[in-house]
Amino acid sequence: MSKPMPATPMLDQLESGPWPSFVTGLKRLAESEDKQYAPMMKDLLGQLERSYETRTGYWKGGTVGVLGYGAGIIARFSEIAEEFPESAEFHTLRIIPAPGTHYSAESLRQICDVWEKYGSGLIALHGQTGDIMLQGCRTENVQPCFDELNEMGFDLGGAGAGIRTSISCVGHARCEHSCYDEAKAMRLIVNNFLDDIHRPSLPYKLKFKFSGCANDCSNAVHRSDFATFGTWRDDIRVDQQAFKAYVEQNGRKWMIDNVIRLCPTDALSLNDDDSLEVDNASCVRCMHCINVLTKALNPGRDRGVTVLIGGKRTLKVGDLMGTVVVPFMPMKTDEDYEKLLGVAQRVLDFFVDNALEHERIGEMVERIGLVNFLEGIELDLDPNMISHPRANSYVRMDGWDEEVAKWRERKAAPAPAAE
Amino acid sequence: MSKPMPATPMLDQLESGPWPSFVTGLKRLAESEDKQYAPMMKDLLGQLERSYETRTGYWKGGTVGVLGYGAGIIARFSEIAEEFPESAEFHTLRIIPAPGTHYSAESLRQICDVWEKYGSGLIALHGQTGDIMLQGCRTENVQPCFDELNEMGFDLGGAGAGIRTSISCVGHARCEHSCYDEAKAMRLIVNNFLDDIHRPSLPYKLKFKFSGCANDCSNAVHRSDFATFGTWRDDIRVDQQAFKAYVEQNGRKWMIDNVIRLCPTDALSLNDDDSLEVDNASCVRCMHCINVLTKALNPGRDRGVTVLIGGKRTLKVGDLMGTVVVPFMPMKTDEDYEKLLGVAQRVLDFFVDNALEHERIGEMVERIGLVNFLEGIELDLDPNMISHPRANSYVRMDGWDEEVAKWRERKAAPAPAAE
Amino acid sequence: MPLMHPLLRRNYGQWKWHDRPRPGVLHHVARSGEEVWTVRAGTQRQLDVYSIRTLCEIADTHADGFLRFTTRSNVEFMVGSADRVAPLIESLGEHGFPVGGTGPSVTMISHTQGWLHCDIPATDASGVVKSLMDSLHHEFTHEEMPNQVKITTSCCQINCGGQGDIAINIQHTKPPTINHDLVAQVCERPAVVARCPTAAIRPAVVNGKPSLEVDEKKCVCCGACFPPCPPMRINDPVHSKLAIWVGGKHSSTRTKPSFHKLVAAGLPNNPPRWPEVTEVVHNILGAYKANARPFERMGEWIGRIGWPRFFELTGLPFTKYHVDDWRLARPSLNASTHVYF
Amino acid sequence: MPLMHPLLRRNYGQWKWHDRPRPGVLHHVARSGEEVWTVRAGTQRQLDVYSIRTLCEIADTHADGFLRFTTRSNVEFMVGSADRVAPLIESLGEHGFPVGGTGPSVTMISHTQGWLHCDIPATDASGVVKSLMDSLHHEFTHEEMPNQVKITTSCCQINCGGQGDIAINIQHTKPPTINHDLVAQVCERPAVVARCPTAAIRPAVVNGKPSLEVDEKKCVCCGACFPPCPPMRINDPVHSKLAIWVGGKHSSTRTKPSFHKLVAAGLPNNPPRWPEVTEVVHNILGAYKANARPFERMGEWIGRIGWPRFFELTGLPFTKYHVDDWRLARPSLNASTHVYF
Ligand code: SRM
Ligand code: SRM
Ligand code: SRM
Ligand code: SRM
Ligand code: SF4
Ligand code: SF4
Ligand code: SF4
Ligand code: SF4
Ligand code: SF4
Ligand code: SF4
Ligand code: SF4
Ligand code: SF4
Repeated sequence: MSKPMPATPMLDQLESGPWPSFVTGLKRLAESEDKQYAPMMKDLLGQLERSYETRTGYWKGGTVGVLGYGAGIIARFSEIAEEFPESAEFHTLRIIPAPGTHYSAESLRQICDVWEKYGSGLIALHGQTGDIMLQGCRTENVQPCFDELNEMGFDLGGAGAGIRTSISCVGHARCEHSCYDEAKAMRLIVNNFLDDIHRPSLPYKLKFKFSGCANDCSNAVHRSDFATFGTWRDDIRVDQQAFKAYVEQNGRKWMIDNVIRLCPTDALSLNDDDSLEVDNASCVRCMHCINVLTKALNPGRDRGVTVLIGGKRTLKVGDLMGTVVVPFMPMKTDEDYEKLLGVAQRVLDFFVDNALEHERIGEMVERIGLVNFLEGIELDLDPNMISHPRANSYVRMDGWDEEVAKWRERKAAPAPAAE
Repeated sequence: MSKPMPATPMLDQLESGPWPSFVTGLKRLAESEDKQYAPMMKDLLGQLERSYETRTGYWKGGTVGVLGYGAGIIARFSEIAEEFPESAEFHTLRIIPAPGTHYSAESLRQICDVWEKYGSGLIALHGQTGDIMLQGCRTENVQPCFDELNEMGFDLGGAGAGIRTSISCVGHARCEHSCYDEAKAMRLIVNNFLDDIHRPSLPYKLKFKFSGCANDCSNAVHRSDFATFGTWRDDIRVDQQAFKAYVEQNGRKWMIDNVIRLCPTDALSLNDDDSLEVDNASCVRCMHCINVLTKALNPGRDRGVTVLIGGKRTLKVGDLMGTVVVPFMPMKTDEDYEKLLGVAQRVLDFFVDNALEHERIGEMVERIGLVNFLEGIELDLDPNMISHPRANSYVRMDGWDEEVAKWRERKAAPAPAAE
Repeated sequence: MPLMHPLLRRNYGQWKWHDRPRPGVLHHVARSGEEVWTVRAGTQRQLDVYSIRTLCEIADTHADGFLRFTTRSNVEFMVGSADRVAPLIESLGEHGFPVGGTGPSVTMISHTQGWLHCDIPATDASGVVKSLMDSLHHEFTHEEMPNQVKITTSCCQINCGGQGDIAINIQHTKPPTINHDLVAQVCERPAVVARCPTAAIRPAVVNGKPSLEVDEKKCVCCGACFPPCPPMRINDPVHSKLAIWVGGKHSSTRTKPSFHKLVAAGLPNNPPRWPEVTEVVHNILGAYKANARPFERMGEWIGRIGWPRFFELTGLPFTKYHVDDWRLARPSLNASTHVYF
Repeated sequence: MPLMHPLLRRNYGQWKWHDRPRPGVLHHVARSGEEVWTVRAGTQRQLDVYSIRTLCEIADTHADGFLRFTTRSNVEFMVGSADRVAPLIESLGEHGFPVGGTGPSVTMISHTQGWLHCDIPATDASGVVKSLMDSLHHEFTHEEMPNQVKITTSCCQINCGGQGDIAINIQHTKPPTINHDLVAQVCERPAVVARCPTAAIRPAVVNGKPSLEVDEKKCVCCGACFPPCPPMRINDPVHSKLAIWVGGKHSSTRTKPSFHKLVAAGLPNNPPRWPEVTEVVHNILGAYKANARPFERMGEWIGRIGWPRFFELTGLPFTKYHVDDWRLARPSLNASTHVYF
């Protein structure tokens, strides 16, 4: 006789309503009597219902892995396994998806097939860091499950004190704003650091994220330690005909209120003939005007990236946004991409050598100071890295003349690429 | 034979040029052989020239006072008195001028007369805190000099760890922006605290400044511990005819670029008929539009003050701007002015009781927290006191429900005056 | 790029402009002249294989066998001609996947793990998200907001959800209680001491065993000690509350990125539907929708109208807890005469 | 109010509007219909009684026997009819008092004490101010700037001058040298230790006498120890340099008040005319005058065009010292993708 379905009166209330219900999904898995995971999912539902009743979680961590890997599996053991033995082990396999999280229906079905064999049938698409999360695997099944996925070409993602799985926005694949090939940059970097993903031995986690422009559809600025954004150095491209068409269609007031007035640096001006004047020297590449007037405006052609370091969430100093450390790096040739990798490599090395245990890179930069960090990663100081110079005089500056000499030397030299 | 003029080749270079020269003035005093101060000023010039040569100051402090006063005299003794004996003592008497630093020629001449008798003939109009500084008095002359000035109605200003001399902007006397009677408020407060000016016994200095509006012509926001600004609560008064005249005269673009676009909260809109629309709920009383369009715009009629606490300069945490502690207090009746005095009194008392030695009130507020300070001075919390609520979760909030109850109670009660 | 729709592959990096023909649909035009229509639909993120297979079938039938997921767990199908949009939408509707989440709508809430999987949650994420998205269905399927609204959840104060226009976070209100019998066994004491942001934890001997103790005056109830030391119980069915934060923003669009700010706290952790949370979120969204100007993100809107007015429009109480007292608190004070009435 | 011009007294609090007929002249109209013309002129602030009596005579002859001084040591004379303005201006000119300082001009520099009177100055104020005002005469007497320019000086790092559009401040570059023989005698050691912002000072016994010592690694050369303990010599003819700061603002007009920011340092303390300082100030003023928009204060202008461009336009070097590392440094970093090219 099959294991009975648990009573889940609280969870059942989450089956109604127009949004797709995860409870309905869980129940369907639990009721799939022909599947190995049905009993597990019954107990899982039982435990979850208990959590809803008691407002208490019942999972504890542990160590589970696959051969040759030190990360990628999030082990979960139930604290109330006596009552819910089938879901006593409910580990997650974090799997790295294709950049941009594109799938053929076929590939997705293959993943489902493997997961039906070894796991719970429950998959999160995707985790907040970007992994495919295959949730609910017994310890014994972890290795064979991984082996089959690995054969299909999938690999484990990050966890623990290592490089984490990375994401890039849809960008080049379907977005006209994209100023570099995010997927290419991401693949290059992630592949290079695979070892640090699989065998985490950093002071703490380190995340890369790639957004094709300032809109930051990958949430890089705050949710990654190393954030790369597309941008451009030359002028915004303006199709004045298309611009005038917008004015004609929507009126001048609309244009002033919604575009001109919202430029953060007042770099836009509406000419009397309804054409657009752009003060490109004051434009900060914020994307707003381009976002609104997609048919008339485009980023310039001299494209590249801005890199920010140090975004992270709450622990232990409060949330941090990243800080600009590379105002611009061209991103056209393969060598350009290699240079970005070079920066990443130096950042990683410096992080390994200098961070305290459990210290994110943003906290480290704050502790040692931006200037020391830049020296450590061999990048030149630039006023774009700060919102404003110091407003206090609490600093010993007896090296002023030397620093001035350095600056003049740099200014005299031909512009280096990674600046 | 009269004392020879010292050679002052460096100072002499400061006699040329179109700006009035203090050196010429000093020399003229030194050359006034009929005056008691001529020898003193010769040595003063000698010492000053020496400072120019060696780039070194030669004054040291000390204690000099007048009967019954513990402050108001800045004692200066020369470290090179052997060489320049006549200016060995060169104390300053700080004298409080009339509010707004108005003078009749007669009163000013009287001051000069007294000063010619007892002092150096050198007067600074005025010190950065607002005092008339009678600079260069021998110890023996300090008391009689003060006595004569006192007889004329003048009193000593502040120094040391006490209340300082205060200033108010020209305001009501000659400025249409003025939203309260600055001079009246200043006189009321200063007179009340005369004892703390003359017998300093606070943890550290405390300055009051009074500006009639947000333009802050008295530099109150950063240069005073207790800063009072005129403002209003109702709508900006708009003379639409006068406004249209501005548009007609200067053009729409001028109006948009110089007024509409510069409103910090986008509270202004130019209507199609060239009249002005003001979103008064979003206006922060910054004064800009009123400053530019003096003939068309005026502050509202429901006037009063905003009080900020804690401005100061560099020592020891870096400069601080004041912080809003009273968003609005009406300032119409005598009782209103008394209420402002009440706030000042509570602030002073709390400062005396709670500040560490040599701690300015802004540093104290930072140390104990704004909330505790407000409780201490019995003022209600208001969202106008912050730029934004907390962005971090590092706080223990188990008193939430009580605090909510407090707020609701206050909102239900009729608005108290000092809010 | 074999997993990418061929149309996207062909025009990779060569897009010219886009518009949105209707909520839930994007229309991108490539320099080649090719066009692609994308239909976006919401999912529960925590997907069972059946639901995934349904999506695969829809892809096969209507979208050339390809699909992708967005950074917010929405699913997207791409088609090469306008007439294929309607049948695709219909099919998604039939299978219960709401079409929307584009442009100035409320898109899918960023989803974390909660009781379903995490070892440190104080609440559930799946249930909170489901409850909210049910109630926000209209806002997901319509583009009626001033700008995009990004809501995030986090099921403990670690906050795996990011900054949000609205963020729904756990706020513990009592210091951890310590099971002293277990500390020596499972916690690396120096590491735990080091994790505390306020240095509130010190080593101690309790009942003759090495343990830890917490200075309750210093403790800010952040819960950072709990993951490395589970005997320091921070989660509490009653005292772990929900708090609402607003105005977070990642984009550097117009204004610089910003952190969300605390607006409401003390909300009960009330499964299965957390109605108190829904109420506050709707209250805030309602004020935003009615008052913000086009293109103003939540935080930009409040930046213009001012926090006093925000609290007035929403009727939310303003308390001493809103006033920052953590590091960097000084810049959060109003150091100007800019005052709203 | 007996010292106030009767016209002002009569219309006290009853002014209606004003304009500026020409540089140095304000014209205020009262609700009563009365009008007043104010003529503003520069003074040396450190005034000898002869100069003051000259001003009194001018007041008697041309301005009903009244005068006032502004917060910036300019003198103002009030007259009740337009035709009395020209003779007044002429008289001021004859006596060497430049008329100006109104509207978008460079007004008088805030003046501190320096070697003339203070006990802790590293430079002079009177000389610096005189030198600069000589060179800024045109800018004082004309209204050609985008907005008011308020320059401040300070003759030691205590900074009695306030925030300024441009501030000329002392910056010590070496820790204090200590005359150990005097410390016990003249310094209250615990008080001195407490004054140091970086806790760099500790009590020590030197040559058998109680004294103090400074940890040179921690010392930021602020000079705060010098006033309470003169044997801790911070002033140095060579190593006490001048630094230029820009963008300070007290008014809450448009933008909130702001602190000035370091732009140039290492300038020699070079009496009697400090030409290096004048050069940098003119460089900055020139860039501001040529590039800022009307009503933009110095800091607002730079806020719009960006600091990279400011350094470009002025050619001033940008160094590691510009990057803040004091408390609250974090908000000074660029936490966005906003970048200027
Ligand atoms: C699964 C996931 C939430 C989700 O449901 O999507 C998650 C889950 C956990 N996070 Fe997270 N984090 C996840 C994305 C994030 C993000 C968002 C992101 O990456 O964009 C953040 C904020 C960004 C950041 O990195 O700061 C995030 C910030 C944290 C932190 C705080 C780090 C900090 O420095 O403040 C911790 C605590 C720690 O590392 O000690 C943490 C720790 C955890 C742990 C490992 C809790 C623990 O210590 O046991 C959770 C495991 C849950 C589980 O059972 O699977 N998680 N975590 C996300 C990873 C899925 C994936 O691989 O795709
Ligand atoms: C005379 C004057 C400068 C001037 O030439 O105008 C001045 C001169 C001195 N100031 Fe000042 N301060 C003067 C206005 C200011 C201002 C401006 C203001 O009041 O608006 C400030 C900035 C605002 C503030 O209060 O923070 C100012 C901030 C200081 C400080 C720093 C206080 C701080 O907390 O950061 C000190 C140091 C101290 O108090 O220990 C100081 C200390 C001094 C001393 C007493 C130096 C000392 O310790 O011996 C100077 C005496 C000089 C002398 O020989 O006369 N002075 N001082 C100003 C007072 C004249 C007057 O009474 O009218
Ligand atoms: C599909 C997706 C990227 C992906 O790799 O998956 C995406 C796609 C687009 N984003 Fe985005 N954004 C996506 C997540 C984001 C995120 C991150 C997030 O949602 O967690 C952000 C940052 C949010 C923040 O600031 O915290 C983001 C901020 C933007 C913005 C800036 C909005 C603003 O004014 O601040 C734009 C500009 C715009 O709306 O025109 C933008 C614009 C766009 C455009 C118009 C780009 C284009 O030309 O194709 C795409 C359609 C937007 C739409 O929904 O109408 N996208 N976009 C993500 C869809 C998420 C979803 O399902 O709802
Ligand atoms: C006379 C004086 C007040 C006094 O009590 O002595 C004064 C008088 C006026 N000020 Fe002022 N301000 C005076 C010092 C200041 C100061 C303080 C200072 O100079 O140290 C400030 C704050 C500076 C700062 O932000 O650091 C100041 C910031 C303003 C502003 C705001 C300017 C801005 O855009 O930020 C205005 C508005 C305007 O210009 O229309 C203003 C406007 C005015 C008006 C137009 C007010 C009126 O309607 O009468 C007066 C004539 C201004 C003119 O020069 O054209 N006044 N004004 C001061 C003359 C100083 C001088 O001799 O140069
Ligand atoms: S971040 Fe920019 S390039 Fe990338 S998808 Fe978003 S809008 Fe497009
Ligand atoms: S991209 Fe942004 S900063 Fe640049 S012109 Fe457009 S709106 Fe202004
Ligand atoms: S602060 Fe305002 S009221 Fe006072 S003088 Fe200046 S502009 Fe007039
Ligand atoms: S006073 Fe300032 S905030 Fe108010 S409407 Fe005028 S410009 Fe805007
Ligand atoms: S927010 Fe907390 S409880 Fe939720 S997934 Fe992240 S670590 Fe786990
Ligand atoms: S909850 Fe946070 S503040 Fe309290 S003891 Fe634990 S780590 Fe420290
Ligand atoms: S700035 Fe320094 S030197 Fe100048 S007057 Fe003030 S305390 Fe004296
Ligand atoms: S100069 Fe400043 S930092 Fe250095 S020892 Fe003296 S007080 Fe401390």
